[in-house]
Amino acid sequence: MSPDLDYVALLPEIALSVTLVAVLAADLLLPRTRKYWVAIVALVGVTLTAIPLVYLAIEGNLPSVMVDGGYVVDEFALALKALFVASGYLVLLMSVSYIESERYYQGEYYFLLVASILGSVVMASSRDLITLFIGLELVTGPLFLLAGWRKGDVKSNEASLKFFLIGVLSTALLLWGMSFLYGLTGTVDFAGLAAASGDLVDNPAFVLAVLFVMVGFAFKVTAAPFHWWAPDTYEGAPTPVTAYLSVSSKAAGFVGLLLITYLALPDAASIWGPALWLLAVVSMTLGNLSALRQRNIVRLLAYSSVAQAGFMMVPFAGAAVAGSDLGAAVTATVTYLIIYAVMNLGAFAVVIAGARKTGNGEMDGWAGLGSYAPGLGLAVALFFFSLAGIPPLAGWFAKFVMFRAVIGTGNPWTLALAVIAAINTVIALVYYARVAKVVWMDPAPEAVPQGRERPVAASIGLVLGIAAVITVVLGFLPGIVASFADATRVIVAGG
Amino acid sequence: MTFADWIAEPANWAFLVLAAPVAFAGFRVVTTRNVIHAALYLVITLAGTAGLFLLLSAEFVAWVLVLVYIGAVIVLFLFGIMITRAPMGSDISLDHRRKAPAALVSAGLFAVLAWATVSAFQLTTIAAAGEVVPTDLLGNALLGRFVIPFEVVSFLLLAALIGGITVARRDLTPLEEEERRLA
Amino acid sequence: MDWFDSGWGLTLIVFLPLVGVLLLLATPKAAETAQKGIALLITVACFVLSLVAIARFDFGDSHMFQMGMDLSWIPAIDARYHIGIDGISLPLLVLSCFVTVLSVIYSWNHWEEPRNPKAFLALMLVLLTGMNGTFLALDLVLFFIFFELVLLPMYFMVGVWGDRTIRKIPGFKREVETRLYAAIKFFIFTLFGSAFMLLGFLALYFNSDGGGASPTFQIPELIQRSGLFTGSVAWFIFAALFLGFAVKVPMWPLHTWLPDAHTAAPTVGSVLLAAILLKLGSYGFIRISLPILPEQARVWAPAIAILAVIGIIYGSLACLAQTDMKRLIAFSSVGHMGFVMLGIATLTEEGINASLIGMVAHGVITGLLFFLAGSMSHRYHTREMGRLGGNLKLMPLLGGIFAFTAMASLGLPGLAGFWGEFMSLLGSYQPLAGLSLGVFRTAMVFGAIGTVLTAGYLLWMLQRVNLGEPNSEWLGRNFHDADRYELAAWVPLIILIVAIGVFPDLVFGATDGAVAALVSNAFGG
Amino acid sequence: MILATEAEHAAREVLTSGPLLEWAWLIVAVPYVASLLIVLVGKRLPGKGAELAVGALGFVMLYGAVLLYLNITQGVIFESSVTVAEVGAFSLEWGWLVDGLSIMMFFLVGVVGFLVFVFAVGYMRGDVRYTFFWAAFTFFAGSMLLLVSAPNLIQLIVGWEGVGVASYLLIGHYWEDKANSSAGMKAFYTNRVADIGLTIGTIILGTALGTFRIEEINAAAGEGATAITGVAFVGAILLFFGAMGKSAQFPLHVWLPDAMAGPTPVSALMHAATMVTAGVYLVARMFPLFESLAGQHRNWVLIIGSATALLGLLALVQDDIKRVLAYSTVSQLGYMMVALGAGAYTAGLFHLWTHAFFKALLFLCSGSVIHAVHSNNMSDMGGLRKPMRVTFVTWIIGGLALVALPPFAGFFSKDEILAGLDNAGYQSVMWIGVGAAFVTALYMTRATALTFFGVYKGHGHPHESERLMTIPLVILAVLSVVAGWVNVPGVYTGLTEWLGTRQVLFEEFHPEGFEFLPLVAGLVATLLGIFIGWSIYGRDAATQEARDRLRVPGLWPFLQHRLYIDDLYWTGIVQPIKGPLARAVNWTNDYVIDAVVNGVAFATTWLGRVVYGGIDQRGIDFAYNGLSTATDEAGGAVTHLQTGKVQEYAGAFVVGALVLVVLGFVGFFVFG
Amino acid sequence: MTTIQFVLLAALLFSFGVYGLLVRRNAVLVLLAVELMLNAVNINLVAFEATLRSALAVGQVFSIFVITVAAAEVGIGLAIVLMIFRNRKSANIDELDLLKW
Repeated sequence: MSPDLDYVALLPEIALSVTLVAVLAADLLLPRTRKYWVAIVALVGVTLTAIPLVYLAIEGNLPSVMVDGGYVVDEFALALKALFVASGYLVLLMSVSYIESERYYQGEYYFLLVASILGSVVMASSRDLITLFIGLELVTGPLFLLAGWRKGDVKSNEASLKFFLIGVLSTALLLWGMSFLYGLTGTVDFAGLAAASGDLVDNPAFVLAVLFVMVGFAFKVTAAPFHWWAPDTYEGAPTPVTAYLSVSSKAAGFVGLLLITYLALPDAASIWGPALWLLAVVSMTLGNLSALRQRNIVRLLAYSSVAQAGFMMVPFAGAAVAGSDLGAAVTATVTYLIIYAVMNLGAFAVVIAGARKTGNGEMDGWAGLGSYAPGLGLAVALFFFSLAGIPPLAGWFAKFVMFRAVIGTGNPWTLALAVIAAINTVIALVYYARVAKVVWMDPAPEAVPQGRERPVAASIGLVLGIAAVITVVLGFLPGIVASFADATRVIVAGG
Repeated sequence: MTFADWIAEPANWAFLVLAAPVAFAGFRVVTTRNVIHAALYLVITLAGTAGLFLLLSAEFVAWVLVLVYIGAVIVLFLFGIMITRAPMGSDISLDHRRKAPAALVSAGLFAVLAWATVSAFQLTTIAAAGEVVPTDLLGNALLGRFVIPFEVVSFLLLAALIGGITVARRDLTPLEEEERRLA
Repeated sequence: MDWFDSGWGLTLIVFLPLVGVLLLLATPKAAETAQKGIALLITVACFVLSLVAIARFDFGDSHMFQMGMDLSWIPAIDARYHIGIDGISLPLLVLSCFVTVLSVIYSWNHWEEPRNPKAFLALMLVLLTGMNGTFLALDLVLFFIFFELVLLPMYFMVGVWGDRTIRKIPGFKREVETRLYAAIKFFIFTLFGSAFMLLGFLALYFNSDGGGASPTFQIPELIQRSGLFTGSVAWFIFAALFLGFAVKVPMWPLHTWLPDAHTAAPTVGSVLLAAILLKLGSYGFIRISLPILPEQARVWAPAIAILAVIGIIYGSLACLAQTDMKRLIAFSSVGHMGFVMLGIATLTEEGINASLIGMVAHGVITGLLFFLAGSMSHRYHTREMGRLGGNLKLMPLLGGIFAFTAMASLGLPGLAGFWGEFMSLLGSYQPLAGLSLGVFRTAMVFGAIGTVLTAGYLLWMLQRVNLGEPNSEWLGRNFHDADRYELAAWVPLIILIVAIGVFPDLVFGATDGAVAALVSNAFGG
Repeated sequence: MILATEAEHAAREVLTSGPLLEWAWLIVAVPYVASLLIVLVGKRLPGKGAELAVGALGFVMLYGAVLLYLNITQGVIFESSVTVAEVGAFSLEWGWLVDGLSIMMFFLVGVVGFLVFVFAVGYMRGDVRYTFFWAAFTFFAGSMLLLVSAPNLIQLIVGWEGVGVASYLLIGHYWEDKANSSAGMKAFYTNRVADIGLTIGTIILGTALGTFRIEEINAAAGEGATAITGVAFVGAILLFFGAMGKSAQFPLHVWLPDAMAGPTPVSALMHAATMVTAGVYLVARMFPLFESLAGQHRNWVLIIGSATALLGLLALVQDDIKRVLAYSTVSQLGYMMVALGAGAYTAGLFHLWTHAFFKALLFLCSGSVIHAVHSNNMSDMGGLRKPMRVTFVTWIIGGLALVALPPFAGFFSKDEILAGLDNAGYQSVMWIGVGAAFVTALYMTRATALTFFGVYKGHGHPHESERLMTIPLVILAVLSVVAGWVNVPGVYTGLTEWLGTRQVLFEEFHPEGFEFLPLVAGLVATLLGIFIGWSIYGRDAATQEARDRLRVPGLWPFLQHRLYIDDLYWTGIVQPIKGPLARAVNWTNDYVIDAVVNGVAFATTWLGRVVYGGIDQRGIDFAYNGLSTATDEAGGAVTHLQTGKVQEYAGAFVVGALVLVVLGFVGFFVFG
Repeated sequence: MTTIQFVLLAALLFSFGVYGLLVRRNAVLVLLAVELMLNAVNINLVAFEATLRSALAVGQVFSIFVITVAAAEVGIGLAIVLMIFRNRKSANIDELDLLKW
């Protein structure tokens, strides 16, 4: 019995796998002085992955359902794969100058990063618990190691260990929940779960299972109070890895969350809805309040990403609590995710470039950056205010769809969520604006930091350019991402 | 089902014989003050688990467990213990001083898990000494229905391997690197 | 001119400044003349286009949205690029283009530290896009975008070019630079309001689907469906919109960002803030709150009137305690906008017309006052009224214009400021039938008392700044009187102040028809 | 007794159109244009702008004279309006109204203004802000003309406030001294308070009738239209409140003495033809409104007017010659108001007319004196009758007109007022008027004695002013004599007719001849006043001792005086009046009314500080900032949850999961 | 045999694992505790499989995956521990608190 696979639909995964092997081979074959070719191989490989993605989007015979519905390539999956590949590409690009500048293991670095991308691409198509779990582990596993990639730096080590320990703890809880789901329904397929879960909502074990699964994904998306690892890890890890963690890895977590909730457990909305509501509120509030006090920019972005995770959960939580259309909520969340990915990657690219320019990762060290590096200063303003959701930068649309998803229901709890989110938007502005303030309004220090004359690396510049253009264009014409995300309504449950 | 009914079933005798050491060893893994002992207690737990798997007609999984865990993982652990020069003998400072909150948390966790379990699976029974799940069934499942995670997990292992080596190995000092380049 | 009438003219007015921004970004930093030239060219072009809009505007149909266009924009959320102009927005649009031109002229040789004309002018142009867009938008989402678009430029204007004195802030432990405190305060307050405003917009959208129609963000369409918004839902929607607009106006007690922002902002920033940005809020009330939620407008009107009157009295009293000239002018805005809001609260044709002319007048007058205050502090390097004095002696021309403008600001009949105050009092004597006469007539009396207080603080300011013998510290200093650029910026405003005062039809001619239609549609009056 | 009736009016062929009337707006426009031109190019002109100002006023005078002639010969009623905006139910209009009343005002402003302007050319020469003075002065006149030509209340307000702001500029002309600018502010401010009444009154009346047109309001009021009867009383009272401010009626008169801080020509114009007469004009203009509600409001007007008339007492204790005249003006305005309050329309306006001439004359004379001695204080004057003959003679003429001795102008108008009061049954008020006449005579005698008699006490050698200044004095002196002859009961009552040409007619009382009681009472009071005044001040006004004695009346040394009758007068009449009473009034004025006014100002400022410092900064702003600080502190607190210990994170993680699950259980299995 | 008995045993082991994770200072011992937890999940899966007897023996398949992943995790974990030990000469995880607040 040969497995029921559609190799055309699997082309993106195959392309990434080939890239993985090629990276490994290149790393083995190339002499130490030529290691930068590894980066090129990885970049080319990931770029080439776009070809089958585009092909499938245009010509593909979608949806393609494989292995008895365990693996589905539909428009939803394709959109998310594109997101993962694109953001992975940007992270790779960001890594080039960062990795080169210190004594890192380049070949292995790219290998692990591409492996993680592969994991997220697999997750997007997974339609059973096992594939989802394995995909998730492939996303996370390499990241445990990448977080500690600056081996000589104790902070990086610490980041790695904290990430790892909390990661396995959450894996254990997730698995416990999944095992119960299996034990209660006898199936791991989402379709099967969806069919069986309706009768189980009043079963304590089911409640427990659903909530444990939620906790597992809450860890991934850094939802409070399961976010503890994130600030420390973000701060300690190499910055491109942090960027990846805060974008792709978080997005993967959201994809998992959406798949489980929307496809597998739609009838259990009364269980996970309130839980998400709570997580959203706590994440927004705790993340924003904590971010207020941060002086380290990466750490600030870490807390910001906790808060953003809260915002992203709002549509889904709201729809679940109010019992309204979950599909619209999925669209909203995915829209938010896409916009967030662009602007957050931009923000991290700025952090890398700015840290190089100022020789400092603390906010105070960035004082007056705008006066001697106006382009970079502009980018700071652009991305941080976009994160704050200020029009006409793309972030407004993310916030807009979020509010739009919750305000229509008329449910008091949902409205409360909207109000809390609105207040949090305001709190968030304070710290985002503070970065812009430091960069543009504080006087530059007298002593000239070392890197001030150094130009921004071309690869970082490219990332900045791409992200900036997208941020501005999406700000004015958000219809683009809206139609992109709208395709996500077309989710095929598989099985 | 009363306790008498339950105890009357021979398989449950076997269960008790296996479960008691599993539980005890599990307890000792997290409480013993000797590092090496902890690893060895884990071996006992895993071995007992393998036995339970046999009891549950999961022959293949049982042997995988023995092979992978007792054969490989524990050895890995022992190496880890030795390399990190963890204190070999019994050592009080292995644990934090404030154990009570941790105990409370885990007790609470157990209570929750147990209550959920009891209320959900009160009446489900397992056919004693049921038919052993055939290995070819598992093989077909792994390479058919679950072929994709099966392939993907190989990347995970590869990544863990390569990444693990990279991370764990001792970096050359700049001096050594220079020597190496010259050689 | 078909292209103009079919919406491209107005589109050009909105987006030309952004083109200007791109051009500016392309210039080298040192080419200041080129930068100023670009900015002037663009703003003048916008102004000319707005004049063309006046010429093409059909005043007989001033209640209709004219010269607009309606294009698909974000289909996913039913948001459309829908713009158009009617008698209510026309004066404000022209005002915003006009004041920006003057601001560019004034900026020609007035730069606050750290200079950087390129960035400053670029921010100004972005601001212009935001302001024009807000006045033209007929889609709630589009309105929201433009409404918010002004935040960033103003934040940076205040924060970068603002006042660097270090102040002790009540409630704060540390002392901070005024500009930093003011910039973020402005930003937070406005964002707070607009976050709720957005919720209100969305709620409008979702409640607009009665009678088988699909929900919509289109303002004209929503006005048609105003009957759908009833009950407590509508109350909450109005409350949310109120928060958004009231912060911007600003209404008491949400006003505290305003004195700080005005005081800290660079001259041109203050001018634009006072002249245009504040109007976005009151415009929002007239364009959105009243016609779409007429039932709630009746419910809220007394509250708005009371707050407006508190603002009038309170702002005037606060002015009397100021030692900083700019801050005094800033607080005066609280009072003046109180009259504007009082006019709106009456829900009558007279009142709303009053608020519109009040907006224009306040824009022109207070804008000019800020120009003058800026020029003075530019010369004296202080705004402490205790140190000033005898300005009229040192700089007769500038002092004279200052005195004139202060007179205009206190609502001297015959000048622009009078109509807004008088007509809003008139409106509040006889508010819309059904509104509490007691509340509104009390409001009228207090408003009238407010006019006295207004005169009080403005004359007091004049006495301290303009009159008397110059302080000994200025002896022997050579102050140059108003220069060419300043006069070029100010004289048109002076002319406008007199022109509107003598011939209020300049504003009423456009607004009256539109307001009449609004009132009769919304309140059946 | 003649009743001016509609029939009688109809008998006259009233002129209602014609180019002269259609171009009458020039009367308003010319001064304004002149003012603007002076601002723009005045400094470059040879006369520094004075020629434009004088020319403009000359034009007004001529035009006014022509109109007056037309009015005398045929009567004129003309109204024209240009709509500048339609707002809701209202039209906003600019227009001009030409009828008996406004023509009288045009002429008054033109003549008095022209003469004062000519005087000022000499008086102000070499002033610091000569050109600006002319601009403001012309603007002042223009605004007054705008006010009196207004066919609607809004335009009236515009002119009204224009007058106010011009007075602010002119009173504070020497703003280098803070006291002067404060005086200007006080004037403007007090007027502004009164304007609340005017504004709200206008709003109420306008809203009730849907129009701001004065004649329509008057017509409605005259007919007793239902639309207006409900609000007419309140509206009229509010309008009167507005008038009280401009016309310096008690207790809003406080600004007027301080207004003497301005240059003397300003005082002259302000007290004669412009500004202070605006209130009287307003009441006269709206007379049908007031009249239709006779009784209700009359007492108000009468009480206020009487109180104001008695304020002349304050003139008795002033040293500043201009302040003496200022209080005199206050008192005379009281007269006019009383007349209007009693329904004696023509009498009130007649007094306005005569008063304009002689008060302008008196002020200009005082200006001439001040110009000569460089001081306002009578203690620096004395004996000036010799060096300043023209000034002295004209002053005496003006003074006689003021104290109302025949055949000077004031006599006729005052007599008509007293007669009107008597006729209308307000005898008590008439006696107050008589008392006021006595006081007037007293202080005028005092001022004359102290200024022109005795010995010169100032510095330098005063000499007569230049021609440019004395010629206007002479002309005004002539007018002060003849102005009263236009309405001599039983002889010629032209003024009654001129004033009678108006659109809305009403009935009023006109004495046919002199009536005995008012005539005699007035004359006796005046003569008594002069006699007593001269007895006290005249005889030895030269000596320091006398003034000392006068200043401390309680310490009058009995034996030093040969005439015991003096003592009798003094202790019996003068002392009670001059001493305790006057001082009481003065004290009340300084410590009660003025203190209230200043107190209000102070309290407002204080309130401002409280509002700003207490409520805004420490209350509202503090609350917002406190909120922000609290948020920040909360941020600090929650951030410290992040201890950095991974096992604590793990613990929190598990606890979080447990809490979630337990909440889930509770939610599901406790609350269902 | 009942399902409960196995799941309760698993719950017990899982709780022990959590306890170990929370109290152990030595990183390697923490990893041991983690293994205990993952093993508990395996017991669950196999027990459920025995109860349900699904067509594809999904429970067992799942447990094989879990075992594999656990092995990978241990590898990763030990690598990280070794790296830390190299830098700090100690494997006590409670000393790692450079990153906080």
